[in-house]
Amino acid sequence: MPFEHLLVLSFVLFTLAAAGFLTHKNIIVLLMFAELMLNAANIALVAFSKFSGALEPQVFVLMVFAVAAAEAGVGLAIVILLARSLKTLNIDTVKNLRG
Amino acid sequence: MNPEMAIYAGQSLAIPLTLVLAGLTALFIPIITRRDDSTPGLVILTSSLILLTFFPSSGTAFISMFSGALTLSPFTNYLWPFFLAALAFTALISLHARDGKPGSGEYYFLLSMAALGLIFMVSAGELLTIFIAVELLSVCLYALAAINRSPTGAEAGYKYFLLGSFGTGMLVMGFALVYGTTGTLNLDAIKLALAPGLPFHPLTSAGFIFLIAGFSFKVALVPFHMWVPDVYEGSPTPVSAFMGAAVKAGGIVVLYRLFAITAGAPQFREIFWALAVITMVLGNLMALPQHNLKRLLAYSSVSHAGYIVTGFFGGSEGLKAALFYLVVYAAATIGAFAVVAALEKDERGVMVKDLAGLSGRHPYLAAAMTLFILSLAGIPPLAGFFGKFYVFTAALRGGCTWLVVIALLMSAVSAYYYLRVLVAMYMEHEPAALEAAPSRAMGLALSLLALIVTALGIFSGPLLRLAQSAAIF
Amino acid sequence: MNFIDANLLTVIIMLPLAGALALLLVPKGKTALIKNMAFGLSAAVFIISLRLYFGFDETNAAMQFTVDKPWLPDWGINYRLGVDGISLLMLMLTTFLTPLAILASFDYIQEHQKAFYAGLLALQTGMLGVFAALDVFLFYVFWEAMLIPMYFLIGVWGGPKRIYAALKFFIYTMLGSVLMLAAIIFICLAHKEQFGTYSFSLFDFYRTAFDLKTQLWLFAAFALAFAIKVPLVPFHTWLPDAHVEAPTAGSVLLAGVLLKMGVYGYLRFAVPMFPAAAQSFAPWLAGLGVIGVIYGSLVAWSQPDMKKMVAYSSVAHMGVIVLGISAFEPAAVSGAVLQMVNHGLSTGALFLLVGVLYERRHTRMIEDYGGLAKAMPGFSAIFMIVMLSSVGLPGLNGFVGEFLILFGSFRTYPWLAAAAVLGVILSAVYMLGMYQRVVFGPVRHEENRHLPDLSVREWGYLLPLLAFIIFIGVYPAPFLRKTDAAVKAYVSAAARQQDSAAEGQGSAADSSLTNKNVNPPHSYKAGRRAAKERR
Amino acid sequence: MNDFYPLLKWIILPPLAGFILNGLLGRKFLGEKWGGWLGAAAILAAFIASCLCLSDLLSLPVESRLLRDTLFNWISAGNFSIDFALRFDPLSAVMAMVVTGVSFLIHVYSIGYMRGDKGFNRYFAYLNLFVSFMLILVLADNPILMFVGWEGVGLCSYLLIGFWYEDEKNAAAGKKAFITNRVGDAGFLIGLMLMFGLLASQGIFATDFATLARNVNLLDGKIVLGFGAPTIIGLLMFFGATGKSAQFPLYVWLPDAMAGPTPVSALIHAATMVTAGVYMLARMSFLYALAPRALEAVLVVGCFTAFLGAVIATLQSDIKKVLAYSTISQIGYMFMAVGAGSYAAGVFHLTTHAFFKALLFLAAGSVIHGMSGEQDMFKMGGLSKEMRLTFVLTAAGCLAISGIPPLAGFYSKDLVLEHVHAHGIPILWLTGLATAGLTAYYITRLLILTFLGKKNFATHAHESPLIMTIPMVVLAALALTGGWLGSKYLLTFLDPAAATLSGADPEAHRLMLISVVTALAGIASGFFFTIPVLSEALALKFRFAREVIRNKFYVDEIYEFAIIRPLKWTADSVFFGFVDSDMIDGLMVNGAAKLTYRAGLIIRKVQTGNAQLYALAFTGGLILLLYWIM
Repeated sequence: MPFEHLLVLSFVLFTLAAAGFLTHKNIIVLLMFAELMLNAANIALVAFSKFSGALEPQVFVLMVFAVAAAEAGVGLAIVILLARSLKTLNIDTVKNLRG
Repeated sequence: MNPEMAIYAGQSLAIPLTLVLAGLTALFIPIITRRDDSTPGLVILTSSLILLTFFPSSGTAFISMFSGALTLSPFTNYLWPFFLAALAFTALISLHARDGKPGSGEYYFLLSMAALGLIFMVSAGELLTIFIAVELLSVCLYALAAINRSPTGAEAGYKYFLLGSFGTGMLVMGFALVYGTTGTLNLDAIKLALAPGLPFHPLTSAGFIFLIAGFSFKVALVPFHMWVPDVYEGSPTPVSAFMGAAVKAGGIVVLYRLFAITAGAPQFREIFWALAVITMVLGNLMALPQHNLKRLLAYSSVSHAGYIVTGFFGGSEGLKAALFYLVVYAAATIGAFAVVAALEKDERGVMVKDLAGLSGRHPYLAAAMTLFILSLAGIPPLAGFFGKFYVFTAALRGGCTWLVVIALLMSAVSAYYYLRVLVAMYMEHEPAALEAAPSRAMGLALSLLALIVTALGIFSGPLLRLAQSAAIF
Repeated sequence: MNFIDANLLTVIIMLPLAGALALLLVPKGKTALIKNMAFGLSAAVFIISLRLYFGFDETNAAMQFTVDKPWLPDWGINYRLGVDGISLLMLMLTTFLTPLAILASFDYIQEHQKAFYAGLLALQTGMLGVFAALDVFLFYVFWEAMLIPMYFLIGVWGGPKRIYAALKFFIYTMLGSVLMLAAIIFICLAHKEQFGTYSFSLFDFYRTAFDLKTQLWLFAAFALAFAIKVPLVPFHTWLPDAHVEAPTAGSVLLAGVLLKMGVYGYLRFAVPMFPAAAQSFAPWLAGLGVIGVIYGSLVAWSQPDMKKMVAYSSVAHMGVIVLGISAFEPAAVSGAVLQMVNHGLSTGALFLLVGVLYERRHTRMIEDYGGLAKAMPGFSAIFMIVMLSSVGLPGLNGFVGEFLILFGSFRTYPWLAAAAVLGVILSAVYMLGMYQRVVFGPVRHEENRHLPDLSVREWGYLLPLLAFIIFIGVYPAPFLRKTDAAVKAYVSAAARQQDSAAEGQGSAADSSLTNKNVNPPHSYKAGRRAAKERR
Repeated sequence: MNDFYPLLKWIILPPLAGFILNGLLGRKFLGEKWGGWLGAAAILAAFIASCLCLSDLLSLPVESRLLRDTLFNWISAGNFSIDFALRFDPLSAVMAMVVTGVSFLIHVYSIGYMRGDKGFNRYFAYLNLFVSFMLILVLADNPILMFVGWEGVGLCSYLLIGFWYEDEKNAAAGKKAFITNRVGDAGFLIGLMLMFGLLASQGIFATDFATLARNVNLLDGKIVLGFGAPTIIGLLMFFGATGKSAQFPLYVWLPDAMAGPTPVSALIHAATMVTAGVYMLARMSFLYALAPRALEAVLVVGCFTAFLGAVIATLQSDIKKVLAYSTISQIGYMFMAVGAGSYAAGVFHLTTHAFFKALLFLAAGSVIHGMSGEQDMFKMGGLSKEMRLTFVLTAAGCLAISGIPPLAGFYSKDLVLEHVHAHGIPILWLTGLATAGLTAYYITRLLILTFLGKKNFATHAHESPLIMTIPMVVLAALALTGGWLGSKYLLTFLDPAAATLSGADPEAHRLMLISVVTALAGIASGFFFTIPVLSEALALKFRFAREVIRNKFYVDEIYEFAIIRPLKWTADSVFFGFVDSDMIDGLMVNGAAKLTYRAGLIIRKVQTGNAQLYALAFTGGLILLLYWIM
């Protein structure tokens, strides 16, 4: 697979993930789209790594994995807290702070 | 590396390590002692105070460590103490505030880890370090925002988290693109790779845009600011103070590095120009009709981000001014949030009209708040004015006349909402809605901050000289 | 004494502030001590300032009693102070009016007395600083800082609409001055470009040369800030609100001193810095001034509220003064400077008199009075003299200033000066009308029948004003002499014309304000020639 | 000539001291007993000082009759240097004598007239102040100092008209006088400004009269607004004079000014202040010499005013109002003289008028005093029996003003008419003549209604005390002899060169005869038309004309509706209501503020609280930036 194709895949995936983030309503789903965005970016990193042969991007990818995991951990905790206190996970209903 | 340098490097490295240790201590003490007291807070406070004494008065050395992942420089020598001081003040306020839940070790742990993230972020020499630091910071803040487990806290936390991870996605994409087109993660190398005078590769540009957007999000530049009011309002007040003062500073530093790297391309200057303008205009406009004091301060912090970005255009003078600004702005912001913390009953904070008659009941509290507010509004002889003056002077030197004119006009507009706070405190005499019993810790924090805000106004020279020595890249 | 003499200006400026801080330490309950301390302090400042007045060398056009200590050396910002004849009179006016204003507040202010007097003293420091600063940055700091105490004076101790008035005052003034700040920074940077060093020294600013277009912009930025402060029509609407709502002392200092800062700004900053731009703006300024005279007088005529009427009359009077300073004619400028003092005295006295009534009846409406001459003959007599001074009756101070302004500016702007004469006449219409309805006629309200006449304290703060109102009217020469050299320097600085812009740095350096050799006075012909060249 | 003549200031200082003493100490220390005499004594001192000055002046040769004294440098700034300098030449000598002399008599009279008034000391303080300002006006050596006196007497007039301030009407009359005068003063000031401005452009900065006279020809040939500069300056200054001297169109304040105490009317509004305009024109004669067209205007306005005043006087019922309009009319004569080029004749008439009009006013005051405040002539009548002395004195005054030889009025009025005739515009002379007839008529009417005929009141009138009648007697003596003395000495003293002109007109005797006949006709008609049956019939027949004249041609109303109301309306509704409140404050200031605030309100709506929207904004911003960069 040529390097450009990988890059395009990454961009397409990124865009789709972002679009999904912007359109879906369930907070858990949004969280997953956010992870998907990270992964799309990871693909780009990998693509560049493949192109240049350097290893740094791959390290970066690993770091992103780790970070994503930590983020998801904290994030899920917050979402659970939210679900417990507000009894909903629909993003349109959680808007007490505004204006 | 000569021995002196080695000692310096060792000392410097000891700081983050000590911070980690202090954080862990704070985390575990309540578990071990099973006591619900203010020990963790005091641990963080004392350790950050001790660390503050570590800094040599003039750190002029440039030391690159871990193959460029971390860089020690006069720059970090200026900002690290700043973050530590911010941490200390936040801890001090938290000791008073009920949000701080004296026993909650994890609160102070998270706080110190966030500070650690900031410390790494400003000393990063590589994109990767920046990324890790940002995530360390962000993850801690997500948790801090929701640490009270209250509905508003949860909402603030989820919003921050959701948007933050969205932003993280953007950031990683930006990192990927910048790396892919320049072939390096090292910031200095990236600057070298971008041949001056030549237009950027489109993907490079796109990568920087992603990065700028991502850090604009952290700094709260319009239109990436929208999480700020909600999160500041919903988070525990000391956390809001920390976010407003320290986190913003970290973001600004990274944003400045991005600015410096891309400065060769006129479009990027235009982008920063436009971001600064709309941030100042919209931030101030939206602050005008706010009634919730925390929210008002949140919008005010948005607009201040705009002022600081204005300073970018002044070259190293601008950086110096921005560094100065960060300190005085942080002092006033932490102070103002501290007053809120002293008065508030729940984490939604205090309405402006609740302040009515405060001057009668708590004259010192009101006086301190007056100083913070006037400093934020940029009225001489308080420090805020000098911050603005230096920043705008630098920007004018950079040739951004219109930017400065807009900034000045907007700061006059901002006087309206700042003054409304004073109006409520001094000129309205409705019966008291809020009773406060500021603790000794709070009193100490407020008096120190008030002193800083006043003294840095009339005697801005020393700090400015420090900032000058720091403003070298 | 040695210390005082060595740091005369600093002592005069900073003593009130130190006093304000000391006041804050006095226990709240000791109101008598607070009052006496505040009055004593301000009186001491006045007495010390007399040393300034009598030590001033009137033959010398250069700045005197100068202080120059580094403050923020990185930017060339120094603590530079000094006085010439113009600022001397303004300083004296300030130190003279403040104790009177404090004295007038003894009964008027019943709440938060400590804060009130501390605020007044802090305000005094701000005002004095504005007049003595020779560093443009320092000037700006004083200029803005002074807003804070005034804001509180209006907002805390003011009338029912005080919050609106205080906010309006603050934001309006600030909006005007932020652009001035931009201009100040711009000039400093240009100075750095031309001379290689940062400096905010006023004289370095004079030296800095600009092309005409830049000058116009910079002048506009300064002129706007000062026009709001003066205030020139149409930037005046904050004034009536602020005056009506402010407590008596606030109104006195606002009208007596703060408004002068606008004119002073033109004299000290806007015009000498940008002579060419000033020359092209001057007719507009003069025109706005004259519009202000007629407009202010007419609007004052339709005010039912005494304070508001006096406020609009200030608009009219300040219009005359602006006409005077924009004529660039020594007599007119001298008259304007003197008239600034006169207006401070007479309008200050008017506000004090309205305050006297307000303390008795708690209303400022003209309708609520009438026939006061019977119950309050002393008050009526003083009111009459002050009113006539405001109207510009010869023999009292108002006339001398107005006469010099009108006759002097007639040589430059015949039509405008003639129109201003009409405005001056209108002042009789509203002032006499007001006086008649308040003091003459039958007693319309029973409660006015037995109002007590002036108390000793009230005589105490009105008589000094009265003495100067008459003294300046009969023998203005000492005051005019004090300003003479400074005025000539101003006129010749304004006459620098485009020289500075055209010839650049070298020749502009011999700005007459820095030199002791003053150019011969700007003559009528030269003004005409300049006008022709402009065309 | 004597440039350092220190005695001069002693003419002004005594009244000033009197003012200060009476004003500050009066009520407490002097009281009625000393206050009045102190005031009178001050004026007497001034009178004596002027006599001494006069004798010194007379001892000088004719060509250099001038005494000067500079007290101090008053205003000095830029090119302006104005001294507080006094000047005593024949013109000011005559004025000073008249002012101090008549004032002294009236002060003495006032001691009786004002007896028992609560404001007794205040009255004398004001009166003394007036005299000192009047003397400053008269003795000033430059127009600016003259203006000080000019405005100062206006102030005193304001204070004295509104002396009984408790009546709103009196206070309003005072205000009207002051403001009307100020309107005139605007003209005066602008005229001065123009003159000084033009002279300064020629390098003349001194302002004293001598310098002005020497350099006034520099103005010749200068064109301002299509007129010669002297003409327009002259007109402007004359406008000022119409205010002070109650000439058309600014005469309206004088009738109202009768609200003041009657001695005040006699002093200020008949003998001295109102004639200041004439004096000023005479003082500035060097200017008017270059401005024949301005003089023409003076002549026409004076003539018109004289006639108008006389016509209105014929139908007034208030005794003081008759005298007020008579004063307006008589001052018209003085301006006619000046306009015809004979300043000496103008000042001559000024002098005689001061005598007889002061006499008439004091007599009227005596009547009012005797009638306990009644001023309506139709409520008097038959007073000749009860107030015999007053009647005789009034009759003397009436004859004097009517121009019956050899009384004072005859000499001066006849001289004026002679000059007008010599000037060569018949219609003006005829109008002057008609005015003379009317004058005789209305003054006779006054005399008859007040003193003769049926008694129209119930109470008892009483003759005034000696302290009031003696001054009147002195004035009457002056009114009887002043004309003759004046024509013999005064004219040559004032104007040595023109002294020969009098009687040079071959028609002089004929003219004299005509005017005497006219006066007699006027007196006869006065007797005729006051026959009740006849007057009622006439009143019915010419009802409309009568109403118009009785209402003074509605001039006050015209001013009210044409000037004051529109101006007030503009001030209230347009300037304050619309421009200030709505446009500037409402629309521009608060409008901008509100707009900003509204903008904030609208923009904050974007902040809906929906995190997804925030992400959308983030994305939108990002896309915009990307678009910008690409």
